[in-house]
Amino acid sequence: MTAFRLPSGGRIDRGRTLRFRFDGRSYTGYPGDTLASALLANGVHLMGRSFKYHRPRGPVSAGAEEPNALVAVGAGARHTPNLRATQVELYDGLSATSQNRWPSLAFDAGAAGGLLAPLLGAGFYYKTFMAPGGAWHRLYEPAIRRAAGLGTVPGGPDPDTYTQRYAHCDVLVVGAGPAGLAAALAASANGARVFLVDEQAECGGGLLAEPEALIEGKAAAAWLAEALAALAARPGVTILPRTTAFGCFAQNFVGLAERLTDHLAAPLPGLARERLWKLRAGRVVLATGAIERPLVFAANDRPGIMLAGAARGYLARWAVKPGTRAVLAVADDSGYAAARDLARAGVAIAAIAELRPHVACETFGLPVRPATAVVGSIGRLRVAAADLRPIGGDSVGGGGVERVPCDLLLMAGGWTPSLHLFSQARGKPVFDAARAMYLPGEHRPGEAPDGLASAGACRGVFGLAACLEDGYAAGEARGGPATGRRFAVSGDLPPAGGFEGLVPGSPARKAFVDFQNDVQAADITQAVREGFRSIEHVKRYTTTGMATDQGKTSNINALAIAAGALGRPMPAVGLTTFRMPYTPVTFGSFAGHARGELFEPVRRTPMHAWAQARGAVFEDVGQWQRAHHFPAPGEAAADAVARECRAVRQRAGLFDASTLGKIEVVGPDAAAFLDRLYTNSWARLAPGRCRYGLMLNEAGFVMDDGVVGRLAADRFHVTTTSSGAAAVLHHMEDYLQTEFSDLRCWLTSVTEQWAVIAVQGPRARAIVAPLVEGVDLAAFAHMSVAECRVAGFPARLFRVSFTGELGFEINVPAGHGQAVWEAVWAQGKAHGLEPYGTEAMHVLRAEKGYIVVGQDTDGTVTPDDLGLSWAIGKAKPDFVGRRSLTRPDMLAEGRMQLVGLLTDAASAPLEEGAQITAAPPRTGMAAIGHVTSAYRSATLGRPIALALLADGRARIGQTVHIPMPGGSLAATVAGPVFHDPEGARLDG
Amino acid sequence: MSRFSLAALIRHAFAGNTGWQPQWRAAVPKPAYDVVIVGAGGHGLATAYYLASEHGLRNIAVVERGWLGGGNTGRNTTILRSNYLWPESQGLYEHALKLWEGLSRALNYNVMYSPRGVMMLAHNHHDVQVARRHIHANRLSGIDNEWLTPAQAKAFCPLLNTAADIRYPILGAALQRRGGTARHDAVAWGFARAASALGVDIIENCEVTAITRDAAGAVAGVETTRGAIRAKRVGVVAAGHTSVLMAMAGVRMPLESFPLQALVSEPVKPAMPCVVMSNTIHAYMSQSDKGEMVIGAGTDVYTSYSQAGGLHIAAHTLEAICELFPAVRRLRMLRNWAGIVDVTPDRSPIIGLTPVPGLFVNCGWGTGGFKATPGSGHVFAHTIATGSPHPINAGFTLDRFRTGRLIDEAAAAAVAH
Amino acid sequence: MLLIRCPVCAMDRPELEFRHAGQAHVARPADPGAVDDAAWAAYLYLRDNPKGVVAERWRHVHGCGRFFNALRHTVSDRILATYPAGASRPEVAP
Amino acid sequence: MADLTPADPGPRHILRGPAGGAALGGLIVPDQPCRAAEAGPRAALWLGPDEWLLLGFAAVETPFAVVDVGHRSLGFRLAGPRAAELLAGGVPLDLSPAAFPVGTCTRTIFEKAEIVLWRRAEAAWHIEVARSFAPYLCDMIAAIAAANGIGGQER
Ligand SMILES: Cc1cc2nc3c(=O)[nH]c(=O)nc-3n(C[C@H](O)[C@H](O)[C@H](O)COP(=O)(O)OP(=O)(O)OC[C@H]3O[C@@H](n4cnc5c(N)ncnc54)[C@H](O)[C@@H]3O)c2cc1C
Ligand SMILES: NC(=O)c1ccc[n+]([C@@H]2O[C@H](COP(=O)([O-])OP(=O)(O)OC[C@H]3O[C@@H](n4cnc5c(N)ncnc54)[C@H](O)[C@@H]3O)[C@@H](O)[C@H]2O)c1
Ligand SMILES: Cc1cc2nc3c(=O)[nH]c(=O)nc-3n(C[C@H](O)[C@H](O)[C@H](O)COP(=O)(O)O)c2cc1C
Ligand SMILES: [Zn+2]
Repeated sequence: MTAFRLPSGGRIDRGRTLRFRFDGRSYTGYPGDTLASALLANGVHLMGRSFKYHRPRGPVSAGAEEPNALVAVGAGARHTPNLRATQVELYDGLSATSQNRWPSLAFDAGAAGGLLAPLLGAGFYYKTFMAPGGAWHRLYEPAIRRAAGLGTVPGGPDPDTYTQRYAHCDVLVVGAGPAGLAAALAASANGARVFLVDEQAECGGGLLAEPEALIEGKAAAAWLAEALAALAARPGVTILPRTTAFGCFAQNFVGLAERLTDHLAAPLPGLARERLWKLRAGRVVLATGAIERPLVFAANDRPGIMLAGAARGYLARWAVKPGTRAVLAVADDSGYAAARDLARAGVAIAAIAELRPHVACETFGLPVRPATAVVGSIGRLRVAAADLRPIGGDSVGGGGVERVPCDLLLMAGGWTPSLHLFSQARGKPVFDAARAMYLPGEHRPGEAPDGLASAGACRGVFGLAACLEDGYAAGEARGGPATGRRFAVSGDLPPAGGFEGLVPGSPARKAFVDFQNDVQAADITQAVREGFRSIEHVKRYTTTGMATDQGKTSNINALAIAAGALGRPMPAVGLTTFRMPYTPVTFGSFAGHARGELFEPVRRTPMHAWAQARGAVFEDVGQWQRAHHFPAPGEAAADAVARECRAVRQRAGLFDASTLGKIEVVGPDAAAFLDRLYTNSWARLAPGRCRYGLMLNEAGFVMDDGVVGRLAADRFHVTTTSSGAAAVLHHMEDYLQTEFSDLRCWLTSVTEQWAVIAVQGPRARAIVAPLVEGVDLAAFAHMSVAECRVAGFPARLFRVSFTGELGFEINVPAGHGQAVWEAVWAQGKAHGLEPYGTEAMHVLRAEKGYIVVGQDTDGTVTPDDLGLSWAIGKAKPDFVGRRSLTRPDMLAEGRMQLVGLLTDAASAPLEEGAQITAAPPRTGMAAIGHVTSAYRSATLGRPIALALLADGRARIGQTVHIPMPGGSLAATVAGPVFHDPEGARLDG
Repeated sequence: MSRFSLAALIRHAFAGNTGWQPQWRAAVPKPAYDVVIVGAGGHGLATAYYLASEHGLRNIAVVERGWLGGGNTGRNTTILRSNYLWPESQGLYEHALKLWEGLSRALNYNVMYSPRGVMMLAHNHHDVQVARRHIHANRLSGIDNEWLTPAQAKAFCPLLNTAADIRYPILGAALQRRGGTARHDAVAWGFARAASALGVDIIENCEVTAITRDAAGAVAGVETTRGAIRAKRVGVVAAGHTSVLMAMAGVRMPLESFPLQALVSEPVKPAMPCVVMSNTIHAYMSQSDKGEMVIGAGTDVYTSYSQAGGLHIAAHTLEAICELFPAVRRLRMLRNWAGIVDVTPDRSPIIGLTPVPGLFVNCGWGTGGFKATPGSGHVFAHTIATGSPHPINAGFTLDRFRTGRLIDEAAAAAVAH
Repeated sequence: MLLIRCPVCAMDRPELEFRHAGQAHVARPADPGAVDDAAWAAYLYLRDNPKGVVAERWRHVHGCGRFFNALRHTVSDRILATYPAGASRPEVAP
Repeated sequence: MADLTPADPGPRHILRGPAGGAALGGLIVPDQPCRAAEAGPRAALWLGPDEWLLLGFAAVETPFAVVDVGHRSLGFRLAGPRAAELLAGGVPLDLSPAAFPVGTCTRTIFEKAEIVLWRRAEAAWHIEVARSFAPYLCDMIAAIAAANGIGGQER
């Protein structure tokens, strides 16, 4: 047992000793310890360095509000920076290091910066480092960046997993102190679904540190155990310790972060490190307690200076004496509870400096000095003495200051109700002038926050009995009769009093308000002097409240000091905004399982496995994976693509087009509906025939395209682009449900119903014919569709071509895709059939001047720009997008038009996206267009390109210039169709 | 205005830092001004500054409903770049970037312009095409933008996961080296201080509640929570609130206001030397000088003025961040917030005249107007002072929505094929 | 994340199941060819964007698939009413 | 304690049109939102006011629009005392028996996959998921089970 551990008591398990390391040194502690309590038990107060001045710091609190004792735990990829030692649960083998110091915590070279502190006041960096130009980025910024920051980024990809869960309940109770426990007991009495969550390892809140109190005749700890057992026995109740309610959103949606394994030396393999709960509650009871305020006086930041309630907590919960000789600076009655408990544990109470002129509560015979302030401290890595000065005493000379030696200096500055979640839920805090504290405001029913109540210390109700009763009432079912349940309590010492702002008689320099960010009272007054009158400006200029603790201990003091400097009352200055998260939450738990293939679904076609076995190289197209090309062993990509293209042009190619979007449009008005959604006319398309359809958005720009086949008078099989599928269906449903709801037709997505096997090339018919039953292929003209059987399976056979060759697209039910594909493959062997991928498909279609929406169009392109005016049904009165086509700019000269570009046959293909100029390019010259598609055409033995070119059709035959990385190339403008312009090859 | 400098810092330090003067005057509204600017964000303050410094106007008020810089200027992820696609946008953002380069010295305020490089990732062929198109267009215009291979991207940002087997592997990146960041608050304060020194009245806690018009329909002034102010020229620079203000003058706008979220991690030692953006998987990250990872999330799907967004929006971004930077999974979110951004149908701003004589508007910056702050103020000041647009903002009219002459930066990156 | 009552499913459902679809009651001109450029631009682009109650369209895309309308307060994000597409805007106390 | 197994419900069709309340192959097409009607091997699941997923019908005789979607999705059965807990890892709906009683069916989402979820018994669920999303759904369910210590078959 270590020197500062009491021989008995506390909520630790003394049956087992845990070994741990801090900055390389070994120590011991017990299960139930936090890293902070264990280090304090070993006499270690120095645990960290502050952000700016690198001042030595020890824990000031025992919980989530801790600004100082930030450490890193673990190593390598599991290294976790910026953890509060007050919340790190001890386990055997834990290894922690201090941060923001070099070379060591005790001797930190960075602390030398403290000497320059007067130069480094609020906002100093805005006022200098401006010259010479660029010096900021090259010189000063790197230095400042190195000095700033706290811990370091983990050493590699996080090996741990994170999980998430949705949950729904009738009542969520946040905080399992007396108020929360009572609320949960009341809320669950009738079998309601109740969640009770607490961020700490153990439920109990304030009850965990009430050694003397009796509740209904039982010791507080015993009452707590019984209450928890009673709750656990109710089937509707879920109790989650180690769970922080970090965010409160509209309609009682609350984010909970549950820590599952960080406290374990060896977690079960696979088990998640954290669980993020996304909880929707009927009602929320906030019972989040209050946070004690430090007192702001000079040098109030040395190790060994802490909050009185924290010291009391260390004694009661971990049996740790945080020092041997204490001075207390008290402005609130609760300080006397701490003094009493410390004294009983054998800590000498050197003095109690009571800020208030009189003390109303019991003082247990301790040496109280009313109307006395602590105005300074001395010590190096640990407080050695406190400077006490009578208030109102002569501040100049007069010997007013008395230096009292101590190794522990406790601050009882009063309690700040925790309004974080209330305020996140858009509750309005109101200032209670009499008690000088912000409390949750009342709200009218129907206003945010609806169904959200606060209970206990977080709404300024102090005292155990009052908290229990307040909690119970808040938990009781709404609408039911209030039972007015009472709790008999004795022996607690409720807080009363408090102080905010700079302690009278203390200098403002080195009087820290925000410990972590090293914001002093003087910084705040300076900010006000510099014209930062809004508290939001003061926050940003000084960075007060912006550290990892988000000002839990500092905001009210900062506000009071700012208000004083402004000469305005606190409520007139106002609070800064509370934001999620209440305490920091790992990115990992927000991301949950979304990692690798679970980050975004990977969609694969029914023939994926075949392509994979065949060595295909895949590309991502939206969520889909598509075979890009099929290299033979050792074959370069470009060679594979050229080979695939030649196969299609000379024999036949096999292509997986399953990702195409497909929508079945059924109903008596199906043709009329398509008439309004596509530019084309559909009424006279005969069943069994297909047509290329062009879809515009209402602004007149090309949105999607695809072949539409008419299966019957009232049934169309519509295809869309692969990545446009969902958007097109949504667009169609929108018009069908809201604009054209008179039409009787219905839409069903069949994208995944049909696998699509394209067979393209002069031998396509010969390959397909033996497999097809029920269609006379000889009479099956280009742009036909038929329902038939292929390879024994029901199929929709399209005779269409996206390559310019004779072609078929065989749609078969997806489950048969692979079988049919293999049947075609077997048939094709004798004909030299080869599989081809998306790249060859792109080349082949570009040779024919067929566009790819999204590549040759970009959302600013009209049908006429693409030379597709023929696809517009001229006789139709209206279709989506039509009106926009007559807007002035759509008819203006100089629109970008789709053309072909021919460069020197021997040159490399142009780069897609390359710009086009009218004359040899110079920097600053205006572009007249850009290359949308560019390939090496194996068929033509030359590079080809498609481009959008201003007045392009009028420029056919002219020379244009394309600036490329290696210099500019000249190109001749041509029509967009490079191969077989007559379309002779479509018939094989 | 006394100058800021290292010497001044030292001088004041010796005097106990008690001699500092207000950075801008706390002005009270006068009954009339030559120009009233509504909205003391970066753009409004810059407009006032350039009206005073370049057009010689002195009788100018900037009225602000809250605290200056408290709108989107004070809540953005501070990414600066000029590598836009269309000539109009290039002109505007490059104009701004040139001004950023000398801004600290022009304002005598360190706005911490940090040209650390903005790297925009490509994850599929379509991204590559779009990135290349931008690079080509930029280079022709003399704007720096270059293509990086995955290995080069990794060298530029070692934290980045460029493994080939991740869900959306990085196929390359477009890098603008002159792109980077600047300190958001300093921009607002620096312009405010410089404008105030030139005599501009910056009036905080002064909400415009009505725009008054004379018998001919021209602007006559504004009514505010601190009284009526007469002015023949009023410039509305109110970002997310523009629709509300323009409605006061009877003008409907092609705008929708959405909450846009951002978040920061706890501070850590330098690990991210540059800015990384991925439009495809929705993640933007840089590291502030204080050490936080500054992360931009998406907008909510519905219009709102609540300055708070949904949990799933931030979570979605963090999924992408963890995928791109797997070592940050253990870092923790310190704070999350939202601003209200005004989005036009073509995602480009509107800077210019309105149907109401004397009423000018500068809005529609959506998710990306911080980078334009000095340039936007500069050309808008010209527009107000001369009554007609500067050549740089000539295309950014309200009328373009009637003619169809959109400047569609979003469509240029359209994903569809 | 909003909780939205789908008037068709008659259930409160999470926002994730829905897709927002812009301002409600923006009628497509019956004869688009007959309206001038300004009116057409207004139909395409001008939106109310009020700080207050907005009438907007949602689609329960991962549910019943229906488009419907909602009245929502854009400051509190409280949904005041949901009603079928085509129905006229109900009166609600803001 | 929660098992995911493939379930083959046989043929699938989408029925669209004003068919609510109509008699079809021995069952009444449910008119009430989010309800499934079952008769022997056949079921009709309400997906929307004019949309039903028909399971197990070899052929459908109706005057309305019918589309064969037999291969569009895959079916899974998830059963066991912790099945609902497992589902809560990805489904944002309240799946308590009170809010989602036996016989309820609806389209919803499981993280990034759209599914049709049908509660067939207190602890037995049927899930339909588009074919290409099935691996994602299965992997996600496995990951959630592992991370939460939810085993498969009770041993
Ligand atoms: C989360 C987030 C991240 C962003 N990230 C980037 C980024 O990385 N890079 C980038 O370039 N841009 C980014 N932006 C966009 C950028 O912040 C804005 O485009 C830009 O700051 C707008 O500046 P502003 O001066 O026009 O508006 P604001 O700064 O919003 O100023 C408008 C002012 O008008 C005031 N006002 C409103 N109504 C009234 C009234 N009735 N009377 C008086 N005053 C009124 C407001 O209070 C406000 O102060 C981001 C935005 C957000 C929200
Ligand atoms: N004597 C003293 O020093 C002193 C001072 C203040 C309060 N008290 C006493 O403490 C008790 C206050 O009771 P109470 O129930 O209102 O508060 P409490 O402090 O006992 O309990 C609040 C609980 O909420 C938890 N919590 C806070 N925010 C949370 C979050 N976001 N997510 C999850 N958990 C969160 C805390 O960990 C704590 O356990 C009373 O008995 C009061 O008299 C005593
Ligand atoms: C680039 C940038 C960095 C920020 N860094 C911090 C930070 O370190 N700590 C912090 O508390 N807030 C930080 N903030 C957030 C602000 O505190 C604040 O949330 C934001 O300005 C929005 O204001 P509001 O939350 O008061 O509405 C930062 C904001 C920005 C824009
Ligand atoms: Zn619905």
